[in-house]
Amino acid sequence: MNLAFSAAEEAFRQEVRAFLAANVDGPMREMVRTGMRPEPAEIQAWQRRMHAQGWSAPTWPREHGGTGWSPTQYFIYETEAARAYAPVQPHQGLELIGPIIFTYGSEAQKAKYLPRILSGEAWWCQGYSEPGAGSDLASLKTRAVRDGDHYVVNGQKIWTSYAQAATNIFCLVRTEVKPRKQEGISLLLIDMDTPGIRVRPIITLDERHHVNEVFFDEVRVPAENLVGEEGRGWGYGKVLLDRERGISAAGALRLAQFVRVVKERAAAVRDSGSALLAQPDFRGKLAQIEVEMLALEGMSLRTLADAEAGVDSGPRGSMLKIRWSELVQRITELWAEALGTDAALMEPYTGVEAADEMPHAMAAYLHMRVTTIYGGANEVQRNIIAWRALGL
Amino acid sequence: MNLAFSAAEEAFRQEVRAFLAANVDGPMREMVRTGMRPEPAEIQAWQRRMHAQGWSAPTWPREHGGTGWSPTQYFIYETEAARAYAPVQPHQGLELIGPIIFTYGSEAQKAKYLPRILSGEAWWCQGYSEPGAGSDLASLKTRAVRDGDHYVVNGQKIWTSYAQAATNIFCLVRTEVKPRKQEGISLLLIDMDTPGIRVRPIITLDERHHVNEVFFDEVRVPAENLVGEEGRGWGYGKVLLDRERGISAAGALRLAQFVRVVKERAAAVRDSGSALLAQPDFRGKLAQIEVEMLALEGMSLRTLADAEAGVDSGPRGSMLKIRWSELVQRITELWAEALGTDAALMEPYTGVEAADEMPHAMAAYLHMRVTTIYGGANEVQRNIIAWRALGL
Amino acid sequence: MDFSLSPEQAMLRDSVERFAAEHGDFPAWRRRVAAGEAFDASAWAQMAQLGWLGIAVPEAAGGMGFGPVETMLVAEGLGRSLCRVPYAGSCVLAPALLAESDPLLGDIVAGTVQVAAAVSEAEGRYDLAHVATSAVRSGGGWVLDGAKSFVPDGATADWFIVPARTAGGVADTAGITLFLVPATAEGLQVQRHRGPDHHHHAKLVLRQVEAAVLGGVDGGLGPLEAAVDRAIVAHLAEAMGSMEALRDTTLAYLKTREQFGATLGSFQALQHRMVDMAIACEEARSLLYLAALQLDAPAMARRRAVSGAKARVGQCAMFVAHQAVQLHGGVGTSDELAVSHHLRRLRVIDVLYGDAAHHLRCFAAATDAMAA
Amino acid sequence: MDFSLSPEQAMLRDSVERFAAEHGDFPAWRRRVAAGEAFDASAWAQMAQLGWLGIAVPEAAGGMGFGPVETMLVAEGLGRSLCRVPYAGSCVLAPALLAESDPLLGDIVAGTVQVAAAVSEAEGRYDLAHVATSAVRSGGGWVLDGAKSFVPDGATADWFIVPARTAGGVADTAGITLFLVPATAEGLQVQRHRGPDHHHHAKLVLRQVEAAVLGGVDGGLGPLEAAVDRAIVAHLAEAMGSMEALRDTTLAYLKTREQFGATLGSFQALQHRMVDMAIACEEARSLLYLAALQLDAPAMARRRAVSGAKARVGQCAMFVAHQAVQLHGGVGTSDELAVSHHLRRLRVIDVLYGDAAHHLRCFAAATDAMAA
Repeated sequence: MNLAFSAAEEAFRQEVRAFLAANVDGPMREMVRTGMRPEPAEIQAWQRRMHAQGWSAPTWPREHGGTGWSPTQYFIYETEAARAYAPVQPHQGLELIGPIIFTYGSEAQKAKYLPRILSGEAWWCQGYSEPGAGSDLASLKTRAVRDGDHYVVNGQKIWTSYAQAATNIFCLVRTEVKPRKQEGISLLLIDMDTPGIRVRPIITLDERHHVNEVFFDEVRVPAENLVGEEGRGWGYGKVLLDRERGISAAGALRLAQFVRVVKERAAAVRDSGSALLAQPDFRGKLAQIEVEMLALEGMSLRTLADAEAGVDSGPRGSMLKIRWSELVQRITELWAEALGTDAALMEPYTGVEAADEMPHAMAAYLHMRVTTIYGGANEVQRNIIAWRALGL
Repeated sequence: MNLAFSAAEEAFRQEVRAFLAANVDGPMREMVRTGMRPEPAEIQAWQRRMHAQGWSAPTWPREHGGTGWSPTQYFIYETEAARAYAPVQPHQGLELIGPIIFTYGSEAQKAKYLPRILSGEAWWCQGYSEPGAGSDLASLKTRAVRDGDHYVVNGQKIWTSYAQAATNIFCLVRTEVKPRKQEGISLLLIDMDTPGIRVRPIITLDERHHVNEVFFDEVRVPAENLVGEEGRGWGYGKVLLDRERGISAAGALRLAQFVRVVKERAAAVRDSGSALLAQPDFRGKLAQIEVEMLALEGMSLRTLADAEAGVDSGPRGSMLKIRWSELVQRITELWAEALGTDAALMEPYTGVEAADEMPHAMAAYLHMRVTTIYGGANEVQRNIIAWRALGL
Repeated sequence: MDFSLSPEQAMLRDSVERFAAEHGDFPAWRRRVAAGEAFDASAWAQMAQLGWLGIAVPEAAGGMGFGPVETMLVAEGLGRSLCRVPYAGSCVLAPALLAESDPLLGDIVAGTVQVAAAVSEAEGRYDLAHVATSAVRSGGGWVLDGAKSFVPDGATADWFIVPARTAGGVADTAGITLFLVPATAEGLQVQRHRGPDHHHHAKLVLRQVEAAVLGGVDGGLGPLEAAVDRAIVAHLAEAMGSMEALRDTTLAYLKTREQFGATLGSFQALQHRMVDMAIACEEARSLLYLAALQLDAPAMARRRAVSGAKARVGQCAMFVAHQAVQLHGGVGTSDELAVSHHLRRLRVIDVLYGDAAHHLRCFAAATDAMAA
Repeated sequence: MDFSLSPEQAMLRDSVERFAAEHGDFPAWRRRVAAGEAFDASAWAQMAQLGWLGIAVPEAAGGMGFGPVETMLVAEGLGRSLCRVPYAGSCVLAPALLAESDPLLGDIVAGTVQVAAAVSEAEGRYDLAHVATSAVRSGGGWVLDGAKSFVPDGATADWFIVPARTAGGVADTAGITLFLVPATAEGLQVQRHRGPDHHHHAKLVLRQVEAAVLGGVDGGLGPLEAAVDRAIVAHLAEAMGSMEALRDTTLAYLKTREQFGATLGSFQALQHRMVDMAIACEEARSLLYLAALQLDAPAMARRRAVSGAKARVGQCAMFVAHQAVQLHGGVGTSDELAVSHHLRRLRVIDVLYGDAAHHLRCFAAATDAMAA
């Protein structure tokens, strides 16, 4: 047992640090630092830089154009990226559909889709959730009917992140009605410019437009866009499960940036003439969050080490998701609390501009409410742990 | 709407205050103040004083020997009793079986049992819980079989408070096996000196002997000791439900005494040379509990006012039980926290005596773990609210 | 001890319920917000017609001369229907400070004038006694210099109540004087902002602003605290209405929404969460009553009841709002349901006149002072 | 970065598991306690035989010369089986302070001598630097006067490590010297107590007690803090074993115990509680590893890791213990099941060398110091 990195790993860290110092420009840094989530165009711009560096896909194997990094290298990259306020990479293409394509897709699909994911040219969105389904994903109703060498898709998806900017969507659709609802589901890759697709924005708590409803009205999709076998789409998501653990483990590291911004703010905010950060009860609340983050970091490190050793880390992926989401909510709540009434000034419309962080703390706090809902609501995660890990 | 008391109520308060000042003696006051729970003999001694004053049964109607106080008078009495560190009265006789006897019992039962409950001569214990049943009370297995003018009882009860000191026990027993488990249950009044009863002590977390197992081996109980009708015993408990609300409401008031003792301790305990109570984070934790107690007090007042007005207060009885038990646990945890390592000195065996409060804080903290379990575990209370009040 | 409503109060409550049902039409609410309307003007006009803007105004000044209970009943309805009006500031706080003879009262009752309170400064955070804004005698009047950090509903105010220092050090409790400043005053900069609650708030910068004294010179803090406490209770009543709307909406959703072949409400973990929301509402209502009924009690008792309520109702409200969103799932985060807007309004109320941390400290100080 | 055990460590773990299974016989444990046995003497003797009492003792002094990981493995087994032995104090804390040449080390390894640390005073609560006990030179030696408020497992100790002030003010970090005092010393009063954990602890009163210096004069605080941190990590490992025993016992109980016609484990609210207990164990284990692996790091990094772990593992442990009792229901409060005794031991560990509130402050201070 030890927490040390090898000399090669330390050298790699220096390489990453140098790259980030040279490539994370000021405006991008400020955007990430203040908790603004970059727009797709900005993330794509970042992906082009990563691509130019040969780092388009830190979690992919080399044979598909990935870096082939070890989990520890990936951990080092993410630690440094968080420290440098680098933006995230296009998640949906790189982490959600890319690995399914290179695992289950045809050679033609690999050749057609993977390079554009790596380069950042393609922006994918995910057509899984439906209005009536919620966390019960498998009860989806969007139908795809085979008609010659096409599927004709009709139905509706919801909570589709950045569909408004997407070039492609991967969709779970029902190709056959079976008694077991997980059967008869197929996975289709659909160009967003196919006629019959309509995107309707949903504005969320944080007043931003990042999710959508996507309507499919007689959308004709070439049959060659079916991934794997018809009716077996539900199972293809499993390939993501193992990967996900390592990824959510690394994601936990990004929490540290919120602590930094809360501390900066609370040191500047005055309460009865002295710094808010100097108040024992405020510092205590922050310390409580920090120590729980340390535990999360430890859980992440163990998960990465397990991944490195090829050991199953059991339910720790779900546990990380639960704890990460609870903590990101608490730290952004504390950020908004630190700003006090300034956090309640969402949009200035006369007089001078609001201070930089004003709307961001409130928007971050409001936005983070969704983290205990998405990606399998925390209640569902607890069900999963109870069933799978505890045998209840 | 107002929080004022009438002149008559204020006069009553003075009367109560004078009685308590004259009757709560020093040793008793110290015992209650330091969180020691008095033993049955001490509670019985107190009940004799209350009886001499004509206040044996503050919650009973006059016709059965009670005071006939209004809920507000009862509230005033309890407030003053908490302030004066008066002990509680014998709960099981006065609040649990007495009202069942005067509601459903025969005239002979009333004449035989009620006077001795009022005077404090009788000490009752409750034979409801069984080892295999837990919160699922109705699945009890203790059998009573009619044999001439007796019932023959065989079985086992558990968690029987102060059975070792009791003169009588009221027992739910199964007189018939029915498909619906709540049917076929009867309520028997049994003298504890009946042959075939054996009491086995259970020592609990706080190292005290207040609960027991009670074994019944061919115990012959006169048939005249059956309350009401055979097989209908389950329903008789309902008479307690409405009463219980007012009682748990008043019980909430006794919490204040723990706050007082925590403050006294924390003012005396030094941390790095200054008083623990002066530390913002300790004071903050205490204030958080105090403000939640204020809410509980408000809930109690509203419940008493409802009782006074004859209005149903819905699920507030269960809510009071949940919140009271959660708070009594937190306040006794904080008491033990204030004492620090001194709380970990349970029993001195050489050298000088431990300070008065030492074992009491730890014992109180440990004892209070049971409050979220007994009287219907809090999980069961939440089920009840969900079903009955929310219609879920 | 009595928590029941008088027949007149019960009538008012029924009337408020009808008002809330009428103005609670949520699509219409969204259209007004989208159109940039700074407050719900038609609701405001109707409240004026009903006499509600004068509920806390003495009869001699054209109001109804009612007390905290009636104010609470109206504010609950505003919360339930998410009504965006400057009720607590203009109709509760300001009348508590204005002299009965002040002609402004008539305009407030008529709804033609809005008065907002500019009581906080950046350096003092939520401490009302922390007043650095200075007032200096000039000729027959006074001239103010300084800045105020947050004025609830200040964007549409015609007048501001501005505490300024006329004696003593920056955090002294004595030496604070209240002033009335018209929004059009020379040297006054009103920085207008929209809040997450779609109320329109403001910050003020005052440079050599001439102003008239409100009340006595140097002794303004006591009356200000009493007036702010009345506004706090009105906001807590608003929060109460909002919380109960969330509780009821969420319960209805759990009963109808199906997942995994059963209604959400059949899952025990969600049942218990819903129970905890219901308990939080009970706690909050109990504290609201205790605070409302002690607004005329001695200062320390009032402080303890109001600060205790402000701290804990805020905690209960945020719990209910967060869980309402959580139990609704994704749709709870969408701005197309009222759920998300209740959360946003409750989050703003939570910091108005001091957040839970601040009021917990005030509550502890008052508790200790009363025990001493 | 590696969290796996070496083959030797894995062997030790297996050996500890066998030991814990053997000494974890609970009826026998209760009989020893009822008989008033002050510690589990037979387990102690066997640990000596196995060489475990010397795990943290250098090979040159007759020990095994192992590090924090091996110490942790042994302590976990002690926690799992509720073994009442003075391991952390005598075999971890003391050897970290004793010179390699000190003959006491041999006795410690043999289990014939117990050394306890008397590091806290009533006025200082958990602050190791708060030392009022004085040491004055007298002839060739030193004489101590003062009192120590809590000595874990002190009732059976043969020697005490006693910090005393040789220079500076009462809370100064410099001017503290460590002394070795035999339990039989003239002027030493050992007040013995049984704790809720059935360990036998002590308080000390020292009146003109002659004592020998341990280490250097005036510079004792640094070594003491480092040694206490090692003891803390051993206690956290013990807590870890105890927590996992509770987790496993409770899970088994939920799977078998029936109520309302179904196993307890079929109720979703209880399932989720059980999941939270499992998560608490994962959190605690992660922090335990981070602390154990940083015991040799620079002081501030060590402080942050150890204090962070002490605070949070304590919280997790109390959550697990409370919920284990709650989910067992009435029987969880009875002294006839190990559940209640695990709770009692965990509650004592939670205050050993500082409670969560204290260590949260230390953690914050170390965090700020490292960022500065």
